[in-house]
Amino acid sequence: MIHIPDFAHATTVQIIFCFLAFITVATAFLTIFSRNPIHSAIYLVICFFSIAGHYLLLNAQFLAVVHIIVYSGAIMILFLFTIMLMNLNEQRDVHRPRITRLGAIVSFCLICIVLIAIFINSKPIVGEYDSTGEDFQSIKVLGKILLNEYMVPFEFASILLLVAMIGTVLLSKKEKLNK
Amino acid sequence: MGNILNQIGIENYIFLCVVLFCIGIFGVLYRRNAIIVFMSIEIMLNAVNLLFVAFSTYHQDAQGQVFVFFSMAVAAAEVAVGLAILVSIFRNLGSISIDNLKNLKG
Amino acid sequence: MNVSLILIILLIGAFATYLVGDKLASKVALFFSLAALGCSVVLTNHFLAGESISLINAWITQPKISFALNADGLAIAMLLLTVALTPIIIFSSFGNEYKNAKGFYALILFMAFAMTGTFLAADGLLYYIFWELALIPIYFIALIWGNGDSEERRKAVVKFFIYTLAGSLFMLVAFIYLYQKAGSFLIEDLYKLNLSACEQLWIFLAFFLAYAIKIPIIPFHTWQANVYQKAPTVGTMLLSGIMLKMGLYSVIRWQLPLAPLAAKEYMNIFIALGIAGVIYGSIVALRQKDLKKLLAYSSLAHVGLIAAGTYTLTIDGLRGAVLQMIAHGFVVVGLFFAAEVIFRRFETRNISEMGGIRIQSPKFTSMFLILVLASVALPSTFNFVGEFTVLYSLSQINVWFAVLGGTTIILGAYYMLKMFQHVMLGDKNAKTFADVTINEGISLVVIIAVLIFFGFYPKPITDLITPSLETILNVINKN
Amino acid sequence: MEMDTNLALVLVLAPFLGFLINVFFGKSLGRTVSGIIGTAAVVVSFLVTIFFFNQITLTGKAIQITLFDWIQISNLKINLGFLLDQLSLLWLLFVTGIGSLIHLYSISYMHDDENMHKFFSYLNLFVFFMITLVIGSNLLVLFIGWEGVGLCSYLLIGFWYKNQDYNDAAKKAFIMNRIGDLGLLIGMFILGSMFSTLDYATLKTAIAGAANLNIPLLSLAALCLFIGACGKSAQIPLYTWLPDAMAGPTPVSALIHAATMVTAGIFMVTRLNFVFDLAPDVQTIIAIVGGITSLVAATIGLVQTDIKKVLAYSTVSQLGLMFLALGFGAYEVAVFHVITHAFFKACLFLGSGSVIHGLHGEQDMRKMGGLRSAMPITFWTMLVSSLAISGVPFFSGFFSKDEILLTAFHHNKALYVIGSIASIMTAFYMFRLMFLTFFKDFRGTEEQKHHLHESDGLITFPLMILALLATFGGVISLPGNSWLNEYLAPLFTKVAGEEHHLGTTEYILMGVAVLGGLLGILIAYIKYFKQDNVPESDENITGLAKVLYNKYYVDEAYDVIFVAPVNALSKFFRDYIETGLSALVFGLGKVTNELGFQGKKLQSGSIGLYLFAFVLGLCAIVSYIFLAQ
Repeated sequence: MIHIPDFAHATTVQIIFCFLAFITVATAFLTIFSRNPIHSAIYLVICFFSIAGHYLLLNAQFLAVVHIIVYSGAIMILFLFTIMLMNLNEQRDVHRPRITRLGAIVSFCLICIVLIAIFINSKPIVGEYDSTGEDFQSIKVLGKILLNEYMVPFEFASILLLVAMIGTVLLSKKEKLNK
Repeated sequence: MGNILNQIGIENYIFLCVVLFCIGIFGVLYRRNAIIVFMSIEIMLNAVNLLFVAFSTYHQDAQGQVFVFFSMAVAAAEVAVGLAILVSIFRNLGSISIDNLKNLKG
Repeated sequence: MNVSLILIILLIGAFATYLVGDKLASKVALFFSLAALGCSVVLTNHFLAGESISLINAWITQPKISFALNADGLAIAMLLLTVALTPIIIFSSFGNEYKNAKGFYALILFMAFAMTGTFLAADGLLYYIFWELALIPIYFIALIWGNGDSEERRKAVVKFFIYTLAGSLFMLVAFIYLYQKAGSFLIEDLYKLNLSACEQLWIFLAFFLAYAIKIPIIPFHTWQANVYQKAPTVGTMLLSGIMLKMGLYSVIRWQLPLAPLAAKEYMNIFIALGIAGVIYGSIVALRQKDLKKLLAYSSLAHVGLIAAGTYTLTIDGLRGAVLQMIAHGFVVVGLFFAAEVIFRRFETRNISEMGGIRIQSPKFTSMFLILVLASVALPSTFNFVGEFTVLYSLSQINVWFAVLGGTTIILGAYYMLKMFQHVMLGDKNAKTFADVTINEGISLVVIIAVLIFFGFYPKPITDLITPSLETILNVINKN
Repeated sequence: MEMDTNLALVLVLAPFLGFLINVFFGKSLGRTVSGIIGTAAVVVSFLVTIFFFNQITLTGKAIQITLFDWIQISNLKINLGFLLDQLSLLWLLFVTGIGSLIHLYSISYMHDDENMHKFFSYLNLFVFFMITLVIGSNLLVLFIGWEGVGLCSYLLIGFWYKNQDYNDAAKKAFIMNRIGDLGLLIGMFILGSMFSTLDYATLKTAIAGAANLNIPLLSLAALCLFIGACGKSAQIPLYTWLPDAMAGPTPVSALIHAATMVTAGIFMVTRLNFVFDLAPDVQTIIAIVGGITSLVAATIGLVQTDIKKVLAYSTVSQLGLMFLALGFGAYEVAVFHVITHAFFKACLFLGSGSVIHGLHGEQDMRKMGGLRSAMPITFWTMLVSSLAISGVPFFSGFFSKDEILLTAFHHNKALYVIGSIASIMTAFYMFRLMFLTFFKDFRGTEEQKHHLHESDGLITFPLMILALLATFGGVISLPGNSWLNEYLAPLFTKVAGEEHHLGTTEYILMGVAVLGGLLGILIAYIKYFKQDNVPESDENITGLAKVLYNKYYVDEAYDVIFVAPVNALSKFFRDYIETGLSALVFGLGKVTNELGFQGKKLQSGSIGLYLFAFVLGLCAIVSYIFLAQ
């Protein structure tokens, strides 16, 4: 039931998927294991790009683009700025005690096993992947759905962003006000 | 146009996302640097997003993508506020190790 | 006219007592308690004439809680016990000076109010509220006006409070469960429930915990002796005379009819527990140095027998238990008061420091002796009627229960007479014992008169309680 | 009927009235007046009893009086009622009769006591309860009296309450009695549940009419009742209180511990003869207990030096003989001996009281002697009574004791031998008492000798009356022509005793008994008159005599076996179990406290830890939801 890719007869798509998946997981790990936060951030960017690749693979162009802009562009820049602002480097990061690390690894394995076990246990009925042939994820369609069905949440999202911005500004400024 | 999942299989996406999610959890537990913890959270969010998109394709339905869109908005807001908090913590404590954040004590 | 009148009188009395100030407080409290007594007697007459003096008012609709007061013979008997003892208790405290007397007497009346409510309540939650309400005044009475080292006292009283409260919470859980089943807290609705044996067992145990601590049945009695010792005598009288009876009364009114199957199934165990209390209490009482503690353990022995009587589930057992409750209420109040009379003169509760009272005050000695004899259930005192009936009912279950329970006759005589000998008899000691005052005499004589009158003629009380006990037995035996 | 009720109430309540008057006004009335009131109250009862007695000898019909319902129990209703039949009237006659005499005696005897009015009030109360005991129409009314006389006994033994030893004796008497009372109660419970009544009359008809009697249960009831009787009538193993009870004033010993209260057990057994008749095993036990008690008490009596203790053990011994008779179903014989015993034992006690009075409180026979000339009336009356108790022919004791031994001979030879030995011993120690007290020279102090005098008329008059009765009391039941047997016949289901034909065997046995009695007297004469022996002082007593003198160490044994363990248990409970339970409750609180304290540490504020907990919790929940099924 676990679909093991048959590399000998792998299609191009499958190869691409495997490649992207490998990059995603590897960079995610590297993000966590890098001593230097800057490196972590760089690896994370690569990770995000690979995820964007997945999106493209799934033919979700709009999301892929948005993802790159928001994550790789905005969020990662924020991260990098913060890191630089704090002047963090390897020396400042003290490793956690061994027991904590061991615990982290154990719980990582545990949750992995649990989640995968659930998935295997659930015996999913994966039939034929039907394709209606309809266009459901082009920018045009998404735009219609977003501005019709999801009008209100959409507006709320914008309010959320606004509030987040004000909050961020306030939080960052508070120190100065106190001085 | 055939469904791309015919070639990859939804299970593989599920596995990938589970692994990614677990890596995120691992990072949260493993590191004490708050910034890295944040990054781990982003990884987890992305794992979920990816799964949404995969299932969106599976169902041939745009809803999942819409949800991902919102979740990105929330993630952006979260990161902005979170980093701002980190910055102010750093200014007060001179460190962003989460071990120093013990004010939650009852 | 209905029984809520008595509650109102007592409550108003409590407030009035508090408002009139320290000087008049005791007199006002006595007045209101006597008013309540008079009112109760009038109401009892109405009841005996066939009028209904019960009351059912909707109170809270969601969840369905009613303000229901049910006055059947049993409740009226307990009501009369409460309102008869309250003035005696208040009157007996006239010889003492209390700081902040207005609060003290107001609390006594408030406690009488809560206890009366407990006896009358016919709605589970209302009953529970009154039940817990009764705990508050005694807590303060014992804590503020008690004797001995204040830190130890605080410890004992807080232990008592938490202990009884913790027990009661299980009862609340049981009530909530019953409410889920019946959709009402009204006692009639609860009686109609048909619960499975397993449910009944749990409910029985939940109630048992609450009552076993209150009564107390061993091994839940550890609060008792300490609190009796530390509380002011008035508090001890309220506790031992009336409040213990709340637990015993509740066994009859709530526990047995609500969980009859469990009661029948485990009858022997609970009777055995009661009887174990009799023997244990008597034996521990033998070697007590403190007069009040000795009386506390004797009380433990007596209520053990009463509890055993109630768990026999026979009409004799229940009737004997109720008679014994009333008799014990009077006699124990009398004995504690006698201990207080001695304390007023000797300033000690230590038995070994007493003695030689008989030479100085033969009158007091006679009264004390009568109380002692009533306590050991000499025939022709009220206690004998109750004890005989209870022991008879026990013998119907198993003769050995009667034999073991009957050891109270021997052991009771042993520790009470030993105590009497060392407290009263012997040659004059250094301390002077002034003769009893008229006030003290009146309290004691009233109690003795009640004990002896009903010892020969318990028929009025028997006739009053029997029909309602039969009704309860019918509920118990409905399955 | 109305008249009867009123008179019966007078009979019961006259002593009670006397009690009330003496309690409330005794002090202000003065000693003599309070004594007279007390005596008059009992005399009134006595007169009423004579009236009823006449009535019943004429009509032969028992009078049943019901006053009101008393205790209501599901299957039995208990009235407060009286039953005046042959047995109760007979008992009342000597209770009130001897009671009156002893009251009269006490006026003089107690005259110097500051609490005389109290003494009389207690005596009156005792008579009241004794009458209630006898007159009650059911077992529970009997029980009122039963416990009531126990109470009065307690009060009177401890009359001189300043002495804690006396109080101990009083307490002991009460508690020992209560052990018996528990037996009686249990017996009542069994009878009540078997026959749904405790009323004598209905009980009798119920037992007679019962088809399938549960004999083992009935036997158990009888045994329990007998335990009750043991307590009150001082039988083994509950007899030890009676000798100690001599701590009370002498009239009390005479009234309560010789003539009336201790016979209550015999009264009860006789009253319930229809129950005991159906339980032959229990009857055997009664006979054996009675026989052994009579022997054991007699042996102890042999060496006692306290004049009242001798009489006390003699009482226990005589009561044992009565139970011996009861055990053989010879109720009328036992009743006969109760009556004669009441006469001569009351006389003996009062006589000893007179001696003690004359010696200003001296009770040790070793310090008496030669009182014959100083106290002639006391001497003669006591001599007559001693002859009666020793079974010298034609005194009252001869007839009654002889009948008991005859009955025993017919049923059980071993018990006959035991009874006979006890009788010989009785004769010996009684005359030992007489010789030591009244003959030879006075052994007391000079001062006492100087004050020696005969007691006044109020003391000697009752003595003389009782001596007369002790001499001629036997006429009520002469062998072969027994008025008593006929009088009591309606009470018994069996043919009143097997009329012993006075054959050769009987005459031989009679002769043996007489010879035995004379032998006892002779030994006493040789030992204490001829050889002039005086019992050794306490520390010189050795060997068997020491064991006897210390009453077989029964008291000590009881202390070790019962009292000490109970006290130790009490101490153990108080010091360990109580504190343990208390600690348990506190422990619960402490555990809660500690849990909270430890739990507080978990809330360290460390986010890392929280996250761990979060992840593990997530694992647990997810796996519970998805994997548990």
